Parts: sequence; structure tokens; C-alpha cells
Amino acid sequence: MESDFHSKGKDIEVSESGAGAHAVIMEASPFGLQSKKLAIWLFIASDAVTFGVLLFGYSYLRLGSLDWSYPFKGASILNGFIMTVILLTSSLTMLAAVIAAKHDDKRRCLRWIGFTILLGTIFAVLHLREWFHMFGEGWAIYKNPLGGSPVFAAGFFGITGLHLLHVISGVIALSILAIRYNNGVLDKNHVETTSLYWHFVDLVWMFVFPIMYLMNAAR
Amino acid sequence: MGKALGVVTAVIGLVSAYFFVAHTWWLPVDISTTGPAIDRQFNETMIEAGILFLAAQLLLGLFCWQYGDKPGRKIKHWPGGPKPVVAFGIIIVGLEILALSLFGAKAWGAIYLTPVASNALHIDVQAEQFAFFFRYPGPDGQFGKIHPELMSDDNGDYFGIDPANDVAARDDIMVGTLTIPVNKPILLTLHSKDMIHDFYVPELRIQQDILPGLVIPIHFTATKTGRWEIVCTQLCGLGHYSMRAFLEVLPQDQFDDWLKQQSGD
Amino acid sequence: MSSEREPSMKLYAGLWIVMILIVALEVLVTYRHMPTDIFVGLILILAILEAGIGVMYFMHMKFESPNLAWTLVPITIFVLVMLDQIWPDALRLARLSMFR
Amino acid sequence: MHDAQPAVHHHTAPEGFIAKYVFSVDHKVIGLQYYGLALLAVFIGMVLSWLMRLHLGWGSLAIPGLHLLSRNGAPGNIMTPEYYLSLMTMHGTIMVFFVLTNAPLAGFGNYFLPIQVGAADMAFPRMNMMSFWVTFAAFITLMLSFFVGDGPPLSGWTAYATLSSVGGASGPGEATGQTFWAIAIALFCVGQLLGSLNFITTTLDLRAKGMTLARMPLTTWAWFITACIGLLAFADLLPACILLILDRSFGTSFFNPAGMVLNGQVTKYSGGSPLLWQHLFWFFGHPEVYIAIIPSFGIVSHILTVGARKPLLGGTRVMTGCILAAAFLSYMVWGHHMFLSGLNPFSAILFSVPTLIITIPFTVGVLMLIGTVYGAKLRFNTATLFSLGFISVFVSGGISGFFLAQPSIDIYLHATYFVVAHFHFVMAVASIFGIFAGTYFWMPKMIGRMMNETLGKVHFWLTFIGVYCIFMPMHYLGLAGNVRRYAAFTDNFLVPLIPVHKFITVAALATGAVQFIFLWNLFHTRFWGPKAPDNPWDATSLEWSTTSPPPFDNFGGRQLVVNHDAYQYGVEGPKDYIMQTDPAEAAGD
Repeated sequence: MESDFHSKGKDIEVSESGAGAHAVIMEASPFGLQSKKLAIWLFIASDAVTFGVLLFGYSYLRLGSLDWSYPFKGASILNGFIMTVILLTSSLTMLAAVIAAKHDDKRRCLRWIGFTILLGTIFAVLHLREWFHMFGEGWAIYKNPLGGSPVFAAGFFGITGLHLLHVISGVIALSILAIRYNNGVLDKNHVETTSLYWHFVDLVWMFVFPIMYLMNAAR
Repeated sequence: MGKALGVVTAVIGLVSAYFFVAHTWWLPVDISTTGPAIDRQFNETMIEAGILFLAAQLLLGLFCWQYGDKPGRKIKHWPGGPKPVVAFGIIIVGLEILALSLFGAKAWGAIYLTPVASNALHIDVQAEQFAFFFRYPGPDGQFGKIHPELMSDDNGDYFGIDPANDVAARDDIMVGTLTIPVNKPILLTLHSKDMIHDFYVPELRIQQDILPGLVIPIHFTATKTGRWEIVCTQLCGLGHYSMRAFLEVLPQDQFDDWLKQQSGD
Repeated sequence: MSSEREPSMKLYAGLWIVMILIVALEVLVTYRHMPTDIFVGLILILAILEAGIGVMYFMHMKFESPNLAWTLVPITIFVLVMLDQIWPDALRLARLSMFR
Repeated sequence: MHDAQPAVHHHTAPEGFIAKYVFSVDHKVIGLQYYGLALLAVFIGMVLSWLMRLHLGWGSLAIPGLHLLSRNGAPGNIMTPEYYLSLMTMHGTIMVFFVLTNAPLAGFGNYFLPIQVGAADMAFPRMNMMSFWVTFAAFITLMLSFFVGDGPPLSGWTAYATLSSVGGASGPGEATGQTFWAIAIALFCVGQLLGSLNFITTTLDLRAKGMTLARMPLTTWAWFITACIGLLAFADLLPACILLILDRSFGTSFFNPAGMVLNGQVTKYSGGSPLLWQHLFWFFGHPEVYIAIIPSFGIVSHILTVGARKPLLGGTRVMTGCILAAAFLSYMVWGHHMFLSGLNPFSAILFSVPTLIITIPFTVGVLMLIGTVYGAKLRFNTATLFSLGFISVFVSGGISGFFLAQPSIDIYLHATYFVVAHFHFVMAVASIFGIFAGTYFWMPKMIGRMMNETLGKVHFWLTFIGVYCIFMPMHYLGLAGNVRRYAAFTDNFLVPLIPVHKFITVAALATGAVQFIFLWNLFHTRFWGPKAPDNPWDATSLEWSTTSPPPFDNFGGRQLVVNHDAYQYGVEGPKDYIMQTDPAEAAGD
């Protein structure tokens, strides 16, 4: 978001810009991160709490419910597994993009970002397909066709929905990044910070998949 | 200015304390077996907290009085520096906390962590916007099952029991006043029809939220006969302030008559 | 920054395979019939392990200043651990339910 | 994004009214905007409390124009119970969120945190602007609920399910008003999260040379720690609000159990629990209390040293330690709001112990403040008076915590006026005193004109005595078992207490009226006040080493080097203090 004039957290000369620019000496940042990277980390921490709270609340109700239903057949689990693999792979391609950016290899970086966007989109599509399949079976955010507690439906669509929202906004962010990085508005550091967000989306799924899918598998 | 602030602070402290000491407004009479422990706990806390309160206010007042900005006077630092003060704070408050939480836990446990006596009289309580209803098992000692879909205030089936098909429900007694015998352990099972309500009898030193979907047990023993108010203390809608019932504590024999007469008609 | 100590693509690929294997293991565990508590514990441990790899390597936390790891992670975990105090209540929910 | 330059880059103020004062990225303007918003909110909230008090004192009193405020209605301008409850809800929500969180943290914090660390602006000026406008949108949304459907919600600022989660069936105001409430609070969370990100990053990354963490003023420390609390606390309320909206608008049942009967038929809800909302809400709610009080604590300790002309007893280290300890403990104790809510009795004890432990850091903190007053050369200007008043009210409020922290005593006092007295003293009044102190202390810097001390002192004395007249009697009401959130007192054991309520009402009206002196003082100062010198209070921290008001980049492009901590008072020499920017040899430091 901001240019990284105090990126190394030690004394830095700020280039001429605006009126009366001058040498600015800053106190070292205890983290030695650029501000925007630190901000992304802080955002990730708070977003982690947000998802944590949702998962806790869902588990709270599940622990307290007497009529829980285990809806997921093998097909859904397989689908979920594939989605997980895709998301993991997208993280890998994103890493490749970051490394390419570090070596200022714009073309390779953009190619890898492209792959990441593609994988993210596939994930979203698979996810929505799963959803509409469930809608077809009579599921809705407020109702459970199996007659068990509707809290499962609410939790599933609520939490995966919020995650899907993160994925989609991530895809959009990556697209903007690609364009702006291409015409030189954004630099390699933006690639890195955006990758942090993307990995976090992946990270959340690592908990959503076992808690939302595996723990509800029809065994 | 400083002297004025000193005086005002001290006066405020003393006046506030006076009304606590003089018991101008105080807890009502206690009519339960678990109440005395709570009252003792309350009084102990009041003494300890009161001392801290007065000490702080008076000290602050004194310092404000003394240490105005007089030309030529040098500032004085606290003798011994911060360490003793920190230690003092930690130790004094720490000890107080230790004492309070130990005894407090005992008083709390006496109500919530002790099993109910086997001979306790079991009464079922239903709260709704904006009234309490009480149900006695009747001669068979069995409560009828609750069917939410049958609940209706029009035909007086506040608990949604089904006398037609449910034998246990036929002799259930449903009333709007909680009538109990004195000196007999009482077990209440609280449940709500719609909102969160609360069962509060100041004289019993009993307060417990009533949640929809849950059956919350609470037990007590009344030690004085008389008529007291049961009020709702959990915001439950526009009629919250008017939601109340009465607690009628009778001698055992009168209670038996009352019960007989209730199951009669 | 940390670019000098940047791990190679090879390492990433290796970790990527490891993480996929962990997920596969989770799925496998799901269909082994075992007591629920063990199942839940196991699957959560695996998830946390996987997330740990993600944070430490994919998100480079291992290669940033240790201050970051030693402030952000403990505080976040602290908050979530504190939230664990809702469980005794959740168990009560089932025990006192109107419809049991 | 790309053109949002880091703080030190832009030295040219933006042109045009809009860019300067409305959608400004300048942290000083944003700080003033937050302060103004809080000021507006606090007077709205105060008027609401007046109406409530009037109704409690004289139930059948007709108040002209009452019907305008809410569709819940006031036939013949006489307040109905649901109207009372909706006023109570709005009063609580406005005060807690838009005053106690906005003014001391977002208002003063935005204005002075960057200056006190020697930065030219926040780390992310754009984000800063966004956080204000999101908060503003939240405020508008909340205000709209006065005018929608059947008026504002009546479920209190805690919006307990199931009253809040089943929609219109549970009572007037719960149809649309509650939804607006939930959306407003969700928006507010977003705004605060953005703000917290900014505060933390700025504090860590934009400190001038020599401004080590140890040398930061206590205000900066307080804002920084509060931002850390907020970052994780609001991240908890946000999903809670989302779940509430899902329950209300999409028929889910996170907070609604099975077998509820509304209007004679069984609801379709199943599987939820109203306790979940209480858990989620209070898990945010208790940290929120500290978000409200800790900034004021920092402000007061900062101002008191200036007024006392001597360093804080124990210095920055002890006070910061206390605040940090409280910050951590604030996440461990939320259950003490729920002792009687059907919580597991064992966890009640589990929660009560850390709750009692919290009194330790705060006691130490207060002792440090009192110890600072000892042997001081107190300059009794209004700011100092309010700081001293803060100590008094904070003690009065904190002491009653000893009672409420114990489940056994809480059985009797829970949901009585004792609780109302407790949190009004310790959170509301104390925090407001901090805000007042900050206002009288910093206004010269913020608008470049000195406030009128005489009016200020009158304001202090009447307020100080007034708040005690309002809230001290509430303790006594609590002892007598007076239940809170009652629109009228009809129970036999409450009727005798009505005279006390009348007294409180009179006191509240008077104290409220006094606040208009403050408002006039502020207004008068803004336009006709005498020009303020750069450092009117002989204070040391960085904001006093620049002009009043500061230039667009805060220090006119000066290169700052900090050589001292912020509390070098009572030193030998021509002047009894050392500015943080004074040359190192000025003291043995």
C-alpha cells in the first residue's frame, strides 16, 4: 500500500519528492518489516481470530446438539480433497511468482501469478458446484433435509461462504496486482505482501476442510 | 483550589461511606438457608472495599490539600520509590482476593455445586413474556411431558401438556403463584417459552436466568413464612418491568391443605 | 530483507508434497473407525502441523525477524486459547436440553 | 493505493476544502473529525439519558416532541415502556461505541499518536481516512434506526439473543431497528480494525530518531496497547454481528434454540443457543471496556505529571506494565458478565479469580498516580483538576468491582443498579473525565487557541460533584435490590425507592446542563479564544515542540532527534523540565 521508505528499519535517505524534501532518520522498527508487510501480518492475525471465533461458535453449538447429521458422502470428501490440493498448488505457484519477482523477472512472475489466479478460480468454481449440488439436495442455509440440526447447514454455508469471499477477493486482488505490476505501478514488494494474504486464505482452508468436511463425513 | 479539592474529595468519600455504614438502604431480610453465607461474604467485602475506598479518597484529598504549587518549594519524591508501593498493592489486594475467592467459592458452591436433597419438593417453572407459571406434579409425583406446540395461554395450558394422551399430565397443578412449605428443600426446574427471563427473589438471595431450550435446576430452602415478590431481571421485552409473580411461603400443614384444594378442583 | 536466506523452489515443492500428504492422511484417518475424541484430536494436530508449515515457510515467518513470530503468534493463539473456556458450557447445553 | 505516500514524503498540504477538511488524509483533521463525531454522539446520548431519567422519576410526565424520536410511540408524549427500552438501547450503544471508543482512542489517538512519536502522519493515511468514514457510516446507520419501521431496537446495548435474534416477533423495534443496529456495529468493527492496524504500524515504524519504545509517552503506550486489544476484540464482534444478521435475515438459528413459542406458534428454529451470543459478545465486551478506559488512563497519567511538575512514580515502566497486564487479563474474564446466565457453575469460579486479579494492576496503577501527587507542585489548571477527579471516580468505580467479581455476591447484585453504578463510574465517567482532561490540555494545540480556564473550572466542579450525586445513590438502589432496565417501578419493594430516582434525575439533568458550559467554552475558544503559545503547559512531549496548531507535516520538515523520555519534570535549572528534543547534555540521562 505504501512505498517502503523505512523497509529495513534503519536509517534511510528519502529521495527528493514533494516540496522541501530532506533526509529523514527513523528509529529502527522492532520487526524490521516494511510497514505494509507488518500491516498485512496484523490483518492476518485479526482475520485468523475472526475465522477462529466462527469455528469455535460452530463447534460450540455442535458439541451442544443432540441430533447431528453426517451428510458428506465419499464424493463430497473427494471433491473437498481436490479443492484442498488445488489451493495448496496455488500457494506454490504464488511462491514461484514471488521468487521470480525477487529476481525482477517480470514475465515469469506474471505467468505464475496467472497460474495462481487460474487455480483460485477453479477452486471457487468447484466450491460453488458443491454448493449448488447441495442446494439441489434440498440444503439451504436455514434447513437440513436430513432432519438433523440445521446449525450444520448454517455453519457450513456461513463459514465456507466467508472463506469463498476471501478467495474471490484474493483472485481480484491478484488480477489488479498483475496489471499494476505489469505497468510498473506496483513493485515486487507488493507481490510479496499479496502472496502473504493468499497463503493465509490457504491456511484458513487447512482448518475449514477438516472441521467442516471431514468431521461431517458419513462414516 | 487544591485545598478545596482536598476537602471536596474527602467529603464525598465520607458522605458516600456514611450511607453504607448507616444501612440507610440495605439488603432486605434474608429468608433462605444459603443467604447468610452470601450476606457474610457481602459484609466482609464491604469492610475491606470500604477501607480501601476511604483510604484512597482521603489520601488523594490530603495530597491535593498539601501539595499546591508554592514558589520556592521543591518537589518531594515518594519515600522509598515505587517498589514498596507496588509490593504493597500486590500483597494487600492479593491477600484480599485470596480470602474473598476462597470464601466466595464456598458460598457459591452451597447453591450451585451441592446436590439437591432427596426429599426436595420438585416444582416446574415456565417463564414467558411476561409472566411466570408454576407446575406441581400432583399426587402421582410425575410431570406431564411438555409439547411446545400445545402451549397456549388461552386454554390455560401454559406448559403445553397433553392430558388427553399423557396420564402423568392429568393431575399436574398449574398456578401463577409459587407456593412452598417453609423449611423444606425446594427444587425448581426453570425453562422459558420465548425469551431469556430471570427468576429473582431478593429475599431468597436467588437469581438465575431462564433460557429457552434449556432446563436449569436451582434449589433452595425458605426459612420464614410470608409473601415475597418474584421479579424478572433479564431484559425480555417491552413488558419486562411488569413481569412478576409472588412467592408464598406457608407452614407445612397449610401448604398441604392448599395443595389438596388445588388438586381438588 | 530476507531475500538472501530465501529458500529455494525445491524446498517449497517438497513442503507442498508434505502438506498434500498430511491432508491425505487426514482423509485416511476420517475413514479409520476410532473414538471421536482421538479422531478429533488427531485431525486437529495434523491441521495445526500443516498450518505451521504454511506460516513458517510459505509465509516466510521463519525468515523474518524472530520478534514477529514471538509477538504475533503467541498473542493470537492466547486469544483463541482463552476462548476455549466456552467448552464446559457447551457440554452443559446438551445435558440440560429440553428435549433429551 | 500507489499514490498514498508514506508519512514523511508529502510536505505540501492538499488544496481545496474537500481535500483539506472532508476527505482529508491528514491524521490531524481525521482526529478532529473523530472528536467532533464523538461530541455529537455524546450530546445525543446525554439527551436520551435525560429522557430516560425523567421517565424514571416522573413516569406520567408528558415531554413535548417525544413522539418525533421513535415510532415506538409516545401517546400524548408520555413515554411507553418499549420507548424507554429503545432509548436505553440507543444510549448504551452510542455512548459505548461512538463516544468511549471514539473520543479517547480514535480522536486524540489519531491526532497525537503520530506527533508524539515524531511522525509526519499515520503509516497509511488513506486507510486512516477510510476508517473514519466507515465509522461515520456506522453512526448514520445507527441513527437511521430511529426512523425505520417500528423504531430503534429495545434489546439493550448487549442485544441479547433471543430477544434480538428472532425479529419482530419479540417486540417493537426488533423488526428493522435491530437489523440496522447489527449492521451499524459490524461497520463500526471494520472501522476500528482499520484504525488499529494503523495505530500499531505507526507506533512501531514511524518513530523519530531516539524515540525508543522506552521513551514513548504513556499516552502513546496506552493508545498502542489499546489498538492491540481492539485488533483482536473487534475481530471477534464482527463475526458475532454477521451471525446475528444471518439469524435475523436468513432464518439460520445460531442463537435460537428449538421449541420456542412466539405469538402462539412454535418457531422453526432449532439447534442454536442464546448463550453463544452472550459468549461471543462478552468475549468482545470485556476487552471493549478496557478499550474505553485504558486510553483515558494513559491520558490522565500523562497530564498529571505535567500538572504535578514531577515524573510519574514508577515511571513509564510500571504504568505500562499495569496496562499490559490488564490488557491480557481482559481476555480471560468475560464470563463474569454471565455468572447467572446458565453458565457452568464451575467456570463461574474459573472466571471470578482472574476478574479479581485484574484489580491488582489497576490498584497499582492508581497507587502510582496518587504517589505522583505526593510531594508535587500541583498547578491546578482544569486539565489537572480533571485528572485528579479521574483518580477519585476511577477508585469509586473500581471498588465496586470487588463485589461484582464474586459470583456469590453477584447472585444478589447482578442486574441491579449496583452494576449500573459500577460501570458508569469506572468506564463511562472515568473515561469521560479523561476525555475532558485531554480536551482542556490539548485543545490549545489542536485549534491553536487557549480555552477559558474560569469556565473550565466551573465545569469541573459542577461535573465532579454532579456525577457523584448521580451514580453514588445507584449503589444504594442496588443494595435495596432495584432491578435495572425497568421502565417503571411497580413492584412493592421498588416503590419506596422512587424518591431516590427522583433525586438522581434532578442531579442528572443538572449535570447534563453543566456540559453546555463546556460546549460553549469549546465553541467560544474556537472562534474568539486567545492565541495559544507553542507550549502553554511547560510540557515535554513532542507535540509541544511544534507550533499550535502544528503544520501539515507536524514539524515543518524539521529533523527530530529525541534525547529524553517524556517525564523529565522537576529538574534543576531555569526551567523545571526538559523537552524530549532538548540536547542530551541537558540532563544526566
